[in-house]
Amino acid sequence: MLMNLFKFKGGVKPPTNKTQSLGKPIAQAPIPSRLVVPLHQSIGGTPRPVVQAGDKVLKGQLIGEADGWISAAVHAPTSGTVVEVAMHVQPHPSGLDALCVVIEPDGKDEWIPREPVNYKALTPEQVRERLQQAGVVGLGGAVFPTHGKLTASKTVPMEEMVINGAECEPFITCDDLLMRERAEEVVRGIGIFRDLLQPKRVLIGIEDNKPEAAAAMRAAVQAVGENFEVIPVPTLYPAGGAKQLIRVLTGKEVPAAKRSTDLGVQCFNVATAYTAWRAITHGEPVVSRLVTVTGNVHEPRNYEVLIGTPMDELLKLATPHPDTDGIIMGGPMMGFLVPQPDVPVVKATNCLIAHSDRLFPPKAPEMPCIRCGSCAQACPHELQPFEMYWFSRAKNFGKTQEYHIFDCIECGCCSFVCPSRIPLVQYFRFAKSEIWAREREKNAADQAKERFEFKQLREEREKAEKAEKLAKAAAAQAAKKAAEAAAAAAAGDTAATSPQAADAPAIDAEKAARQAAIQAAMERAKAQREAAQPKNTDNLTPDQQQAAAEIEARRAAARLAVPEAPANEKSE
Amino acid sequence: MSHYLFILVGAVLVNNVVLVKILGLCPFMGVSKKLETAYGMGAATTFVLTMATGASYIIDHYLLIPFGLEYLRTLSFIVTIAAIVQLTEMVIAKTSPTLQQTLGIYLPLITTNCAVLGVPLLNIANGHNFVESLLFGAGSAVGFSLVLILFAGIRERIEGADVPVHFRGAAIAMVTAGLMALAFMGFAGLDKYQ
Amino acid sequence: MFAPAPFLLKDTSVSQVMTQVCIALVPGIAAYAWLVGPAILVQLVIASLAALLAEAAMLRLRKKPLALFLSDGSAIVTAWLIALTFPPLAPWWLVATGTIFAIIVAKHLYGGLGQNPFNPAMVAFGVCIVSFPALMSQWPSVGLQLPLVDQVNVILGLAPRIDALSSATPLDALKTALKLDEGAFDVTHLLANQDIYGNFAGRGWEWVAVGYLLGGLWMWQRKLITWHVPVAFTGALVAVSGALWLYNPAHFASPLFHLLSGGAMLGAFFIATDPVSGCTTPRGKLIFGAGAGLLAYIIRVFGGYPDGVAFAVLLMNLCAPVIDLLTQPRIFGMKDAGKGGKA
Amino acid sequence: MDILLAIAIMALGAVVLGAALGYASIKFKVEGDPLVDKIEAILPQTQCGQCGYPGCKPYAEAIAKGEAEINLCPPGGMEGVQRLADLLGREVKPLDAEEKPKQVAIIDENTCIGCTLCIQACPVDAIIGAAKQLHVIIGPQCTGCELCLPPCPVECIHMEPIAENIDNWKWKYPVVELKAAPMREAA
Repeated sequence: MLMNLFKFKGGVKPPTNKTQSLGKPIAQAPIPSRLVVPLHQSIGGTPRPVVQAGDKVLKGQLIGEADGWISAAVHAPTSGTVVEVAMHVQPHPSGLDALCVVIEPDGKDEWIPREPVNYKALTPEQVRERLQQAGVVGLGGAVFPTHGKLTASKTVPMEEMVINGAECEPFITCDDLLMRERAEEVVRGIGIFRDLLQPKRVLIGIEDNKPEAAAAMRAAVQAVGENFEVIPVPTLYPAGGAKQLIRVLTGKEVPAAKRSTDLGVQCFNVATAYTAWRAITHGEPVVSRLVTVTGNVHEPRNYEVLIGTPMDELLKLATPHPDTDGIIMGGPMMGFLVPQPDVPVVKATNCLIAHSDRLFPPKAPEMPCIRCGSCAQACPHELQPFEMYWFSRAKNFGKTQEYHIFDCIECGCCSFVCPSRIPLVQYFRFAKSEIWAREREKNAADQAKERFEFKQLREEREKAEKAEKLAKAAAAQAAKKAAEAAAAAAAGDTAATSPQAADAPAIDAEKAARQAAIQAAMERAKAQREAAQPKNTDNLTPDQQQAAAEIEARRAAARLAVPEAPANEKSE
Repeated sequence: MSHYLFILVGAVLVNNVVLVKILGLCPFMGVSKKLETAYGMGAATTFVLTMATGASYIIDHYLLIPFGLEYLRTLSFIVTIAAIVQLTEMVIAKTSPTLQQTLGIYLPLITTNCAVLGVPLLNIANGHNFVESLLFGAGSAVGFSLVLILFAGIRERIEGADVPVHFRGAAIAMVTAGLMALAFMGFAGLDKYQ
Repeated sequence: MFAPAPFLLKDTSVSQVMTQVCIALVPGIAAYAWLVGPAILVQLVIASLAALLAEAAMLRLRKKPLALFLSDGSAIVTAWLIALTFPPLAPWWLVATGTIFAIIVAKHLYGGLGQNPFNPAMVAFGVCIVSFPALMSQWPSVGLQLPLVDQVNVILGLAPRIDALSSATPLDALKTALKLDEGAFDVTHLLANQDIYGNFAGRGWEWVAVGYLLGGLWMWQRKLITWHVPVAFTGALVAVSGALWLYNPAHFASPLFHLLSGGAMLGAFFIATDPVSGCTTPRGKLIFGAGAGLLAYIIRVFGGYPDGVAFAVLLMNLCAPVIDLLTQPRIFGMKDAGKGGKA
Repeated sequence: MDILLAIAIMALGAVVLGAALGYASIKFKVEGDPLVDKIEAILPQTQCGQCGYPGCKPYAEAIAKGEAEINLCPPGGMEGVQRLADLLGREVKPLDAEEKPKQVAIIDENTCIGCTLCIQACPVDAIIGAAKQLHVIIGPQCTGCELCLPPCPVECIHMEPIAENIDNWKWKYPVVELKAAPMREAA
């Protein structure tokens, strides 16, 4: 294949360690004793649980409903009973809890009725919605809801679609095996994306250390009769980063502040294409994924694993060595040690590496930076990590942003080459999350300011209204008196002067009108007084209303529980 | 021509007003924490100093000397400088309130910046003519701004350094200024080259 | 305990880097010891001891782990550079004072390794040449046959500093000669004196410079330094000296003379390339190197000191932070180079 | 005679310079104070009044005028002081109060009598409810200013620190490990 490849600057060549797990075909991991399915498995809104403890669920049944457009549904990975919907520790570096649906499998693995669809008969909107309903997210690790990436930019024509089969991280082989064994379905899935985005070219980038996968994909492309180009790219970490692969295949550079569609290019992982195909044409939502289990184990291998499988159960299949002291989720460059071994496999879990000091020797102590510039030469985004480190360390976050810290993709190349053993990426993550926290605080402050100013405005207005009301009342009082006096005078005069008598009804009418006006004013004032009572129940968002309703409900419950509570008094 | 060049180079580098003559240390230490402020201070001082040398030359030669009032030199120079500084402050207040706030007290204190008074007096002591005075003033001002900006650049970097606690802040700044002065000694003799 | 990614690391360390710098200095040192005199080896030991002592004392005072930082080799590199720039028969206390000043004031007051804005070795040189100009200008004439024991005695102050020791460097000698003779001799004539000026830039010294050049090229080949600073430094030096040489060959020495005399080669490859006190952006490095080369020439030819490399490097150290700020490279996804908020 | 001449010349100078300055003061007149906005942007907008000024804006104005210290804002914390110091080129001073973690107010549903006093006290309208009905605090909008605590007649409001969750979790500062301690990971 003759094609001009581009290069990205920087990059490193860590030992790949991929052969260990390539020896055997993909195996089906057995159904575990318990599945803990986190609801929040993609970027975007947290899905709302739609099952309760005790519910019977079937494989593929919806258990979490997408919340908003950028959010993806979550499904039961197998049939069984919902044990609880509760907080569990997440496979997340924080080690914090999040809402999970815990399912006890019944072992039958019984599917919901699956309806195969010919997607060509559907409109693009329908396809996107189906993908969302099926919980299809980017399986390369970023877990961005796929349907959200399938809309072309309105202004820029879609030129290239890049399919990421590079898999540059050491140890990980799940995409490699997927392409070897299920190439045809991957290619068909790519076809769906192609039909939605209508790019001029489809480029499948595969690192040149996976010739088998590339051959399989080429054969599949031929077999399906597509015109996708399978392109081997030089093995260089992080060639599998979306932006790097786009650069290598198309020469386009996507900056941090832009979407790739703005440049007429979009990138998908091969595994995403595969799940999209299964979801659309087989009606199977994403309930499992391929996971490489490797590292400090006897039998490294790739498994098809149900989402929610506890990691330690999965690791046992590969029989870890006794000195294993932790599990890395993801690759050795960007992964993290999971907080506890029984956290569940999620859609982002592409690899589990059994950690041991033998495999990953403990790091030498951190030395001060000597500004040698190795990191800047290794950085695929051409940043200057040593400067960002200098200011992150000093907590001078404004400066870190001047050095473009948000363009950092946290690939770890800088830490890899650092002679001072500085955990650079760690400093950048720290700085980024501090900046985000500040942003949140700033937003909260702006909102608070707005609300404060609104309240002040309202109070001003109420004060003005009150003053006006008082003035009106005083005026009314005076008018009334004047009217009474006038009436008395009129009554006295009626007898005396008959011509004026004709005026009397007029005066009476006038008086009546005035009184009516006063009455009305008083009514209004009363109404206003009532309105001025700090009620503050208007203009509530559904969330707030819901919160209030919940509190009311709890209150009702509390009242039931405590009958002697002064319920009557309140219920008036 | 080369005579003027030597005056200029001499004022900027060889006899740098801050690092060699040790004049104007107050703003040099005070407003060099941030590069941005240093740019502002440099610009303001350059303006004031150049204006002051010109104005003071005119005052000296056309008012004080003809009337034999040389003893009023210091007084009249200070008054002139104060007026120019006041003018500068108004302009800065109009154009950049943040700069005004960050320069803070140092902006009006340009009045008492010994470099600003020292340079006109040195002009007279050296018997410079008007063009020479202006060149010497501008050169000194550029020299002041140059070292102020470079110093601010270094201080911004030192900010993140693991300086021993007792040396943080002014102490390490003084050490740095000293080492800068050492570096500037390298220019010694350049203005005397034949 | 939390261990952050990446879990794989390249096999490299600060002490490895520093050791390689020391190895790269060896050809120059060998030539120095062979052609100029073995006393330099004694000076290297004195400077290293002083550096390690000062380093240890400061680390102890600052409550930092001694073994870790003493073994990083940075103090040794500083010490060696000091020893190599001082006159080889300078009294021991001068070398020790310079080294201790460099380690304490120029390095540790700023936080130690990696945080000093000025090159410590050049600070030592600057401080000593300003404070002890006479001692710092006494260079032994090359070819002087003085037994090593006597040389050591001179260094240790046990023997008198005889006149034969107090000649000048070829560079200084040329400058003085040109000044004194008021144009009676021209440069070519002066340089013909091979006893002082050797084949092209100073007897003995020219080969020491070639040794540094070899070491520097090796460092470049090992990717310890990039080409920018040495190329810009030598380029600027050649350009300015060449221009003036062409303009008046009777009054100005050739570029070759300037390249191989004084501290030009040591400066270009070992001192100006120090990443801590120098520039780090590619364009910044070019400006830094060119500036240092230019200033070195101006100071050594027109200024009041025998050589200008030390002051040139210190002056460029001053400018380095600002140069770096003004020469920020383009980042991935950005159209043009330059600073500016988010692209 | 000399002295008169001197006085005359100095007076002339004074008049000329005075005229120039007077003209400049009209020409470069500054309206308003844009600095206040910048200061206010740094303040946390809790409107809590702990600084002794009735809200964030008055405090910002006081700072801009140089009447107030920059270390009076406890919700802003040391970080806020630092940023104000940076903006204004003033010295950093230790906070004039104790720094507290961010909090939100919670109304005890069983004790609340629905008196609306807290609603009136809340500077940001973060409490909803009507007379004789239970009040609820809208968590995300509560600034933690504690102004609702004193008016409550039954003391049914208390402050709770905001819990850490996956969304607001922050990466920690990497520990600078200078001692040659073995770094072991526990699983």
